[in-house]
Amino acid sequence: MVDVFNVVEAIALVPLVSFLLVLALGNRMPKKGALSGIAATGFSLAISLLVVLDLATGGEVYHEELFTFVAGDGAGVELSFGLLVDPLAALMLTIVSLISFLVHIFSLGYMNDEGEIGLRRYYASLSLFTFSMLAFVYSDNLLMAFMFFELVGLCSFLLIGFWFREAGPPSAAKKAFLVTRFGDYFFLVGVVAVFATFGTTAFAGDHSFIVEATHVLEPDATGEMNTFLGLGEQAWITVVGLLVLGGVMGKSAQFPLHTWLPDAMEGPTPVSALIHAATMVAAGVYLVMRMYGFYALSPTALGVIALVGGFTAFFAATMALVKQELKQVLAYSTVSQYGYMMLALGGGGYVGAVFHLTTHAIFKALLFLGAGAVIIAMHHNENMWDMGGLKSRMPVTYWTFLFGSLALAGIFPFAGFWSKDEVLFETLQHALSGEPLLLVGYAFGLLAVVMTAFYTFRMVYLTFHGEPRTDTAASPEPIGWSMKFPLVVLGALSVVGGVLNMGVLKDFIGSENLFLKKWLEGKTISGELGPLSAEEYHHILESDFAAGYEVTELSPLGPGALALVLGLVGLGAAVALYRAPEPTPHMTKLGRIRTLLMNNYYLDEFQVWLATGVTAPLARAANKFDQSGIDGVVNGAGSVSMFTGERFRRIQTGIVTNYAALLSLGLVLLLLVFGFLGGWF
Amino acid sequence: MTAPLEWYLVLSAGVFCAGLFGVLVRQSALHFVMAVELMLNAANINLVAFSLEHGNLTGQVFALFGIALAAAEVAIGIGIILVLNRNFDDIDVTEAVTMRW
Amino acid sequence: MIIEALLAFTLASSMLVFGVPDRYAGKLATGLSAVPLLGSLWMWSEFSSDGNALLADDTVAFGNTVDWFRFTFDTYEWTLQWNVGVDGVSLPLLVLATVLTTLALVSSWTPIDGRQSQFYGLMLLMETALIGVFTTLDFLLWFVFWEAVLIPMYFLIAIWGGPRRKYAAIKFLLYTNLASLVMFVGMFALIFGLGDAISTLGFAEIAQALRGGELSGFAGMEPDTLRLFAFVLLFLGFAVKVPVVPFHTWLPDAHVQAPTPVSVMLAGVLLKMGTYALLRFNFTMLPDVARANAELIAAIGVFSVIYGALLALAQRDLKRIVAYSSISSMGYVILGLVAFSPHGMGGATFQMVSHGLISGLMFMAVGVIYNATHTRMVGDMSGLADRMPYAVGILLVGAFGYMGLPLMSGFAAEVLIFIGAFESTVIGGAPLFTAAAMFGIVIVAGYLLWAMQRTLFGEFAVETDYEIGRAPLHDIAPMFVLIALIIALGVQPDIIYETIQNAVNPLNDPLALVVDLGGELR
Amino acid sequence: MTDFGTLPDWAALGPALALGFTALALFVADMVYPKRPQRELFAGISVTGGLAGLALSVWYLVAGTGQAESGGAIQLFEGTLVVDGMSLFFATIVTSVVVLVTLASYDYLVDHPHQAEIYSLTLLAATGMVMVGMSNSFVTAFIAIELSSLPSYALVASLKENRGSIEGGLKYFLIGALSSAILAYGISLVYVSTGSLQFGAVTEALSGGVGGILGLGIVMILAGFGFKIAAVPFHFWAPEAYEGAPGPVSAFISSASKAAGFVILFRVFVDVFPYEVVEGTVDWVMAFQAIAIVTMTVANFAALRQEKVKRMLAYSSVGHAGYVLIAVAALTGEASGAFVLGSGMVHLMVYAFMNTGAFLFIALAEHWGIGRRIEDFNGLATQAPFACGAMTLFLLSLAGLPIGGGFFSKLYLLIASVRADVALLAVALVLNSVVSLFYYTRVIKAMWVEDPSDDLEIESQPVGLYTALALAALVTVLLLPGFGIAVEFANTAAKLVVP
Repeated sequence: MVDVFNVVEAIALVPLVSFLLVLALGNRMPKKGALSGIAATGFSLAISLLVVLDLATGGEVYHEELFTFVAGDGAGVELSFGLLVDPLAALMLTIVSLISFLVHIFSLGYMNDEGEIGLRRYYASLSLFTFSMLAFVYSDNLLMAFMFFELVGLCSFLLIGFWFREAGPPSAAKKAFLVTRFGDYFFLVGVVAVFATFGTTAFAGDHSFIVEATHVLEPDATGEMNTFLGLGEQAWITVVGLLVLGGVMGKSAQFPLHTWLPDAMEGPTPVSALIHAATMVAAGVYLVMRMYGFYALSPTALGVIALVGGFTAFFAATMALVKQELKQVLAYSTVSQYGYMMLALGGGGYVGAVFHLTTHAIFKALLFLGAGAVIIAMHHNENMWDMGGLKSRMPVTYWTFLFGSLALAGIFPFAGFWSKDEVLFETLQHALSGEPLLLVGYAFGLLAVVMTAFYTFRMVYLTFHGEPRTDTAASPEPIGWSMKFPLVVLGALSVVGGVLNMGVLKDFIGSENLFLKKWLEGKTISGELGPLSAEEYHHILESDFAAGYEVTELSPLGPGALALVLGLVGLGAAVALYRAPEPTPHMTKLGRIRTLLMNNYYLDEFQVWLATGVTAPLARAANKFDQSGIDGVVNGAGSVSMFTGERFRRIQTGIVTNYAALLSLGLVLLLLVFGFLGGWF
Repeated sequence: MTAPLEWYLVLSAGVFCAGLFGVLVRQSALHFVMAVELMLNAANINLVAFSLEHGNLTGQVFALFGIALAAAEVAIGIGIILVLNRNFDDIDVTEAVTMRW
Repeated sequence: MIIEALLAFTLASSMLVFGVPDRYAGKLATGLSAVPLLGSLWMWSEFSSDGNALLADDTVAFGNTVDWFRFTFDTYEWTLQWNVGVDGVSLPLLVLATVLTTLALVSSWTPIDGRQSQFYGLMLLMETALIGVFTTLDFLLWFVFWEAVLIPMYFLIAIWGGPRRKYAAIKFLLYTNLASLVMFVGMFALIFGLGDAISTLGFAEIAQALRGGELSGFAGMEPDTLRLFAFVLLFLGFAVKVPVVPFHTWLPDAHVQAPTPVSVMLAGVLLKMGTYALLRFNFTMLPDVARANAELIAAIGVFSVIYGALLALAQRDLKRIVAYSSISSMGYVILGLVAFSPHGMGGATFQMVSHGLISGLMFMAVGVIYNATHTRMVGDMSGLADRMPYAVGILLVGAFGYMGLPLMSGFAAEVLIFIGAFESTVIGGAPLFTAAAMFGIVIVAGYLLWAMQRTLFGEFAVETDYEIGRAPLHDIAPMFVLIALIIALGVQPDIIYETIQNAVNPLNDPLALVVDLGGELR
Repeated sequence: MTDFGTLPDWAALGPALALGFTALALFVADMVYPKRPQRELFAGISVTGGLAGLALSVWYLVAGTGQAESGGAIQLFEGTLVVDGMSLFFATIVTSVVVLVTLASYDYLVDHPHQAEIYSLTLLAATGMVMVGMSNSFVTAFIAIELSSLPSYALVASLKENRGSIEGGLKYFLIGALSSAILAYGISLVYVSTGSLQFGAVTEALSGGVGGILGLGIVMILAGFGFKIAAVPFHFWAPEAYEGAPGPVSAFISSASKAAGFVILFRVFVDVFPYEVVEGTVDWVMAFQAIAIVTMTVANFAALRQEKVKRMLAYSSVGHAGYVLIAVAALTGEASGAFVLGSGMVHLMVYAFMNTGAFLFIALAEHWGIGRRIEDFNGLATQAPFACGAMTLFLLSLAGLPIGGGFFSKLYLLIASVRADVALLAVALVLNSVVSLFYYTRVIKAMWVEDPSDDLEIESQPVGLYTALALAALVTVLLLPGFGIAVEFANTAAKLVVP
């Protein structure tokens, strides 16, 4: 069999080719370029699966430099592009290409059949999006990661603003780019700092900055690094870590930079699915996983991550409780779910985070595509209060959507249950050994579980159950196979996804059957995964020179049961409240609080104020100063000269006698001056 | 008998200043020219007097040249004053002020 | 001799173009300008020397030196030379100049609708001067071309410019002329201070003498004082050209009033003259002063970045926005130069080229939109993407290039500058300066996206009663060329960056200064 | 190199003689055709004479007559006349101006009743100016100055029906007479205290000590020269005279006569009253520094707001007197005399061409009768691109942009003042040249940028004026690359004068 790694570059490059093709002659292509996109992503998916297979059956981690970006000429640092395909990357590649593949197919129904215009732009952007994300995933150094991170941002800008003729989408696109840009600013500072500190930004290899940092902190300090601003080594590492974290919080929509994500719903729904499940938002969390060994060195950084994650999970869930638009609810649930992943990462639950990322990718994509189907059926009306009773009219959508919801709510035995449980459990494990920050995060997490289940099923019931509340709901537009197929696939996956890592039952099935854990620990591959393996991470986490976490041994069953119960409580509440032919909007009873939640705690207003209320006036002031102050001086010099000129001309009175007088005066003046100087008299 | 040289200097200075005074106060072009002549002659006084003192003729020669040039100057001057009179119907030097500033 | 040939040919062709009837001028000039373009590209392909032309001998490529006239003074006798040649710093800028000129000429076909022969003649005249500026290596000779640039520029703005063109043109002329004279005084103070140490006014000789510490006092100033004095005068002189805040106010007026192709040249090449001169004079000849005052200079650069970006944020005229953002981008160059670290100087030089291309692209795109809508005001138009997809697409590309989107040259330049500045050992507290400057990338995204959203997207509406149609091919084509270049340099900066680095890296080595004068070396 | 054994010494006066005899020849020709003026003949004679003078002076200059390498200055008539590099250099300037002006007059005087007189007066004045450069004694100097002045008065007033011309002539004459009186008195005082008028002898006599009388004399002489070069405060005649005079005449006196004033000023102050000797009594370097700064500032700023192009140029020429004065103002102990003086001389050389050209363009405008205000020039380039191109060239070169020799000569003066370490001088020069750039560009803007008024159109393209313009422009441009040669001559010539 041909070594799959010879073509691994193609995973990202093929979508790029498709992008160029569509861009060049999209309008002349069948389905306006959809097919080429499908083909490309399908190809990527195939290769990724082969890679996974290979790694699962004792292949080797693939790490190689592709080309040199800036040689540095011996004097400066070298900037280069390279490939790193380890288990984590392979898994992520598969997820991304899978979701993207399905989204392409779904788009056939969602965009083409609806007769949208500008499809060439749409599919070109989709392909570029896929390319950027895939390249980001297998990039082997921080700089390359940043570059494709930015490109991902660009594509989301293009796709969110796809319907540029309306007012909303362009503004949402701008917001998305700006807010993430703000995060990326810190990220870039971080990248530059890493360069300046370690002279390299490689993730893997014997001299990756992660390894260097570890060696520096190890008791027998063998590594080398520069520190700046007179900070100690661990402190500086923390600073760098937090800087990079800025980018993560922007892209993964963590508080307080989450505001762009709900607005991003302005984009076509398939795009939302892509952004939320696998690409843009996932990128942030993936970055933390990618350089987890680095974060593991700094307890402070981890604490911040956990706290931010936990709080976001809770905070976003509260807002999801009251939303009326289908996609809004999903959007906030995304924010909340990524909060979980951050919580896990901060809490030392590397495996759990990856697990949740995987399952979430599946069921969230499913939910969005389902929502997309509903939206098509409802003629782009997203308000859940105008729906109801769709259950009988679009069964496929209903059942798949239900599975997705159960997964999201974390109900046994759906995928979400296993992963969310892993997250909470691992956090608790480390929290109990005296990590107050983690404990707080864990508490937030638990609260969020209830609310998640609640708003999920509020959504389900409002949408599908009861009586149709509008005519469109009574006779929804039927949807085609191209939309059903992805739903079915994802539905199936979200049922069985949990088998990857049934951590709760590890006492029964034995930890050798925790496939994901083994996978990430590099047990399946031949050769050592070394500093990239989950084992190594835990080792670092628990060593004193680094985070210094300790594990409190306790059975996973207890916490698992607790989470499940809470979930069921939330679910039950939702069912109780909204299981009626004509459900009543209970949330209005919340009154003030509801308004607050509806307005997302006025955070958007706050950010808008930062822009228009602070920056803009400042700019105007600067402009005024520039025009009147600086330029005033310049022009003032001109007018002064003019005035002087006017005065000087007046000396020339035209009367010759005055001339004679002035002449003699000048002479006398000279005489006097030199008389005194020369001492004539 | 010879007068002390300083007297000559004083005299010429006096004449010069008289001329300058005339230049400054007289408005008629003719008077102006006359005043200038006075100043030139002041120079001549010095030259002649000190030519005696220094015992060389340079001064006197220059004085002669000076007189001749003064004559030429007056000639040109009169000519200009004539056309001035023709164009401005007056020889008042302060009248001709079409060009100023 | 190739350089002489280019100069002579360009001059001759400008004279020729002055002569031909208006309707042929455009095409003819464009055709003629292809020759210097190809010539410079040939030079590029043949170029093989490395090192900095000012620091070491036999680093000059295509060099040629002929005695011009003697310049006797007191006991000194300096020979003024016709002294031309290029190295890794000047060659990229030379190519930039020729490329941009040709493209600008093509982009003039539409907007320039009167007195064409004069216009194109002047453009070629300016190209001649620019070639001269980037290839001459003798101070007085260089100064001839440096000043000569002003003449065609004045006419180009004053005749073909916008409503307030006369004001803008004269402001530009007087301001830059004053600056040049100030700089000239400073330079000659140095030259007199060197006295017998030099036998010509060649850059290399002056630079080596100064770095060799052969400066003796002049006019009652101790060598150190003289160095500082000269450095300040030179910096002032070039700061106007760059422009560095607060000497920038001529720029927006000139940019806004000038016709599109002229703005392209102005932003693309003329501003680079300033930074090029800073690099050649202040940072090569008097590095010790620069190092001693690194924090101050860096602060000036950072301030230019942020202040320029803020000003851009307050503008409504698309052209003004781009103009002010040029100030910002030049601020990065200053920061990179003063870093005296491998990627700092190189990145700064790379940024000169990159910004030349990107700003050229932006001005062309705005120009195309202006040709169609006859307005540049944000708010007078919206939803243009609906009617002129190509122009808008290009404008977007340019905008993202300005924001430093990866895989475009702007990103490479900026990230290199940032790395260089961050790890600079010369600037105290370098990380803070760098971080402050980097915040510019957020503001730039802010105002550009704001302007894009208002003008390009939303429902189509234009305040003017003109028929908005797609732009003709010859308006679009040059921009595609620029995009290709920008992306090429963004994906593989080493195309030119290696050459640049070879030339600037020697400047970073403090040991290259034989003795330590004026402030301790850091 | 010609060996000068072959020619008698008096041949060194060649340039002056050529001009003088041409003047006489013109009188003769006029007598032969008293009634109908012979334009071609008169113009032909004068141009030929001018060319002859020019040829001789250039030849001598190149051959090295009176230069160090060929036995030093040639003294004639008991050393009352001297021919050396400097006098020949200025003879070259004057004669070239004469050629240009007479060429232009051919068209300008087309229906003037007394053409021969004008030509001959021009040539006589030119003779005087050349003689000024050659004079080596106060006597000859005074005579030569008068010989150059008196015809100039007449020339300025030569448009008898034109009030402006008369007024200008009158003012020029009155102030001139006053100044020459002052000069004469100053000279007499020098005689009083030294007992001789021959330059060499005076210098020797100085060694006996310098008294107040002499100081008085020196200052008055300075004033007299100040009138000739139109330096503030002795410049008041200049704006009116230049504005009122016929175009070619303005060109002539603003370029040649100024040059003549400067040559004698250089000679007398650098040579006769050596700084180190008279410093104690009259610190003339300081005096010139003050005068130079005041002159350039007052003149350039006054020029800012002029409406009439010609008057503006008049002020600019006053301003240039200020620039050239740097040549003596920068003669401080440090500076290299040869270089500083040479810079002044070479600036006068370049100035002679660009300034004459500019005034000749005004003459052309007057010939076309398109008015004198700047607005009247609006859009002129659409009608006469060549002439306007030439004018633009002159103006930019006057402003010191690198399109003509003016660029280098001004920079040399700047270098000189930097070297002399007179900060104020350098600052004034920089600021003023920027200011001047502004008002020069006003004219350029009018010609090229503004739209022509409807009634503007040019009927003729006079050959003489155009040739003159073309020549002036050509030389101005050539002086940019060829600046080295010019400055070589200036420096060598200056070396001989500077002690």
